[in-house]
Amino acid sequence: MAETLPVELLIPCDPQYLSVVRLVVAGIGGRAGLTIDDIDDLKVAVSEACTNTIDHAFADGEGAPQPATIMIRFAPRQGELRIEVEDVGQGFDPDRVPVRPDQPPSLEGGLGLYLIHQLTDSVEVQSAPGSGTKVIMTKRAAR
Amino acid sequence: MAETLPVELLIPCDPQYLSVVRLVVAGIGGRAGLTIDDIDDLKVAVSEACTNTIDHAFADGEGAPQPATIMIRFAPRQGELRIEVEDVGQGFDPDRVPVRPDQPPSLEGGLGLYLIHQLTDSVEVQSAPGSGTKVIMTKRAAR
Amino acid sequence: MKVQTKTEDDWLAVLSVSGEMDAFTAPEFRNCLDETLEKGIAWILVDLGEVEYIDSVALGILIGSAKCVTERGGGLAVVCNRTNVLRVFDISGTRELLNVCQAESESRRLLEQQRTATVNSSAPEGGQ
Amino acid sequence: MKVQTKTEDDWLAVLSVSGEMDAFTAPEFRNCLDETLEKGIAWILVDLGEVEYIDSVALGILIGSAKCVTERGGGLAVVCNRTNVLRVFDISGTRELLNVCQAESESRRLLEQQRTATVNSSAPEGGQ
Ligand SMILES: Nc1ncnc2c1ncn2[C@@H]1O[C@H](COP(=O)(O)OP(=O)(O)O)[C@@H](O)[C@H]1O
Ligand SMILES: Nc1ncnc2c1ncn2[C@@H]1O[C@H](COP(=O)(O)OP(=O)(O)O)[C@@H](O)[C@H]1O
Repeated sequence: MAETLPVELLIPCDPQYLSVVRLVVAGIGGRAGLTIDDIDDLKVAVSEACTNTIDHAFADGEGAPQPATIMIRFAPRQGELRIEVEDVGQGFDPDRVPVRPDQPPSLEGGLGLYLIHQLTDSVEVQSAPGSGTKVIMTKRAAR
Repeated sequence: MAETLPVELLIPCDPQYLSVVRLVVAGIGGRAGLTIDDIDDLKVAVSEACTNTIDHAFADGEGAPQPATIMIRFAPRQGELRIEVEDVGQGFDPDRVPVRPDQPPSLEGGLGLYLIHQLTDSVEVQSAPGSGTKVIMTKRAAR
Repeated sequence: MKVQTKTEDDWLAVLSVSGEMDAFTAPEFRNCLDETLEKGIAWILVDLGEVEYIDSVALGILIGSAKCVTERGGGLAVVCNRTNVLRVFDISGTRELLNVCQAESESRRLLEQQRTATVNSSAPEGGQ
Repeated sequence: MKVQTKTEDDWLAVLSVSGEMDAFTAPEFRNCLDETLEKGIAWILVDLGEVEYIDSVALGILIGSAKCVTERGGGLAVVCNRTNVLRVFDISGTRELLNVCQAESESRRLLEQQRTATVNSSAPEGGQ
């Protein structure tokens, strides 16, 4: 009973399923003991990561595998919920889109990763051109 | 645009995730144009199929793969929602547990498959001893 | 799912359930019932007014509970007026067995009548 | 998400939004705004009182809308009092830019003031 198996959700790269993803965030966040406020934060963070996949991962259809999907993995643990959003799209160099945690970015774009950083307790972006993207977010339950 | 890709949800064989499955049924059923009543029916039907996997698929731990999970696949189509609940457990012979659509079974058990038949528009049970189980349910949107 | 228990007039327990009653949560209902039985009360009104969902596991637990209280000389009635929940009672053909009523007053009256009948029949010569 | 548009006093349009405003639904808000602009109205009060969720795409569309109405000599203010939605405005630093107020009366007054100021400054010699 030390660790629970993750719940996995696979959706097409289509914004109409973002609301379904948020329902699952709410359901599993509740089971993991997160507060309503924490769940609200996670809903935005996870949606942003999914929207990034939809907008950027298969940008011009090139390199898009058949079919283009988003994999979201929910791993509730002792006192925290870890969520991974993964795609096998074109990837990017995370060092070239640095997020400054201290100030909001220009409003012309680039808000997504900033919100993800602000709304979770820890974020890791694993990506490289040509090899897909995985965003790993953790939210800890307040005690 | 003829057909949408399915949404897939993978949960551990654990009743605590049944409510998450129902949230997804509600979210996708809404997008597929089902009424609230139809969605309520589907919630019960899908929960019953998942509960069967939890109760019977890996009954005595034998043959249980590591890890034991339930795969739920949601395929919204023109005017209907098709949901598959699949496990790689021990399976059973569907002919030996016949469901009589005309009358409720004894109340000592055996209610699950009966409810699934009553609450959906069509059901197919693919199973055989030793080779896992797949229950395919379809609910059509009323017009 | 949550269950609240309230004892009335020393003979009746009202178990008010809210939320979803499924394979994960329904066993908790059975625990609450058993606590009530341990106090010597076997007349049970199960108020499902705030229950949004039940499935076959919940049904099974309600049926088991009804049998159990009957064996102890008591009775059980269910209050429910949500269409989707009533539908599960109807399809499974358990509405009569579980004394499902749509109004609380109705199920209360039903249990009172059953109790009067039981008391009268079990004490025929002690009758006043 | 749903949007209801109501025109008031020939100069102000109130766009009342409900539901979730995300990458799927927010473009529909922009459509409603464009319809209003086509009618020649460029003062917009966006009532998010019934909105449970917004994300960066919705923010981007609100910011684009604000720019657009300003270019046409109008203005935009947002009404919102849900904590989780306000939080997204705060973190993104867009509360001022979008004239976010917690009470409708406040945002209405704000737009009226801006309009008076605009009318006065754009017609300095026609002043009475
Ligand atoms: N899943 C992804 N696949 C490819 N590129 C991505 C992905 N996620 C983010 N990026 C890159 O990182 C940049 C910054 O993302 P973000 O902060 O969300 O802002 P925005 O989406 O508004 O550009 C994007 O413009 C894109 O180049
Ligand atoms: N996923 C499954 N894996 C193995 N056996 C199953 C599965 N689903 C159903 N069964 C078999 O079919 C029988 C009837 O199922 P059901 O109608 O749901 O009633 P119950 O679960 O109350 O027995 C079960 O007792 C079990 O033997």
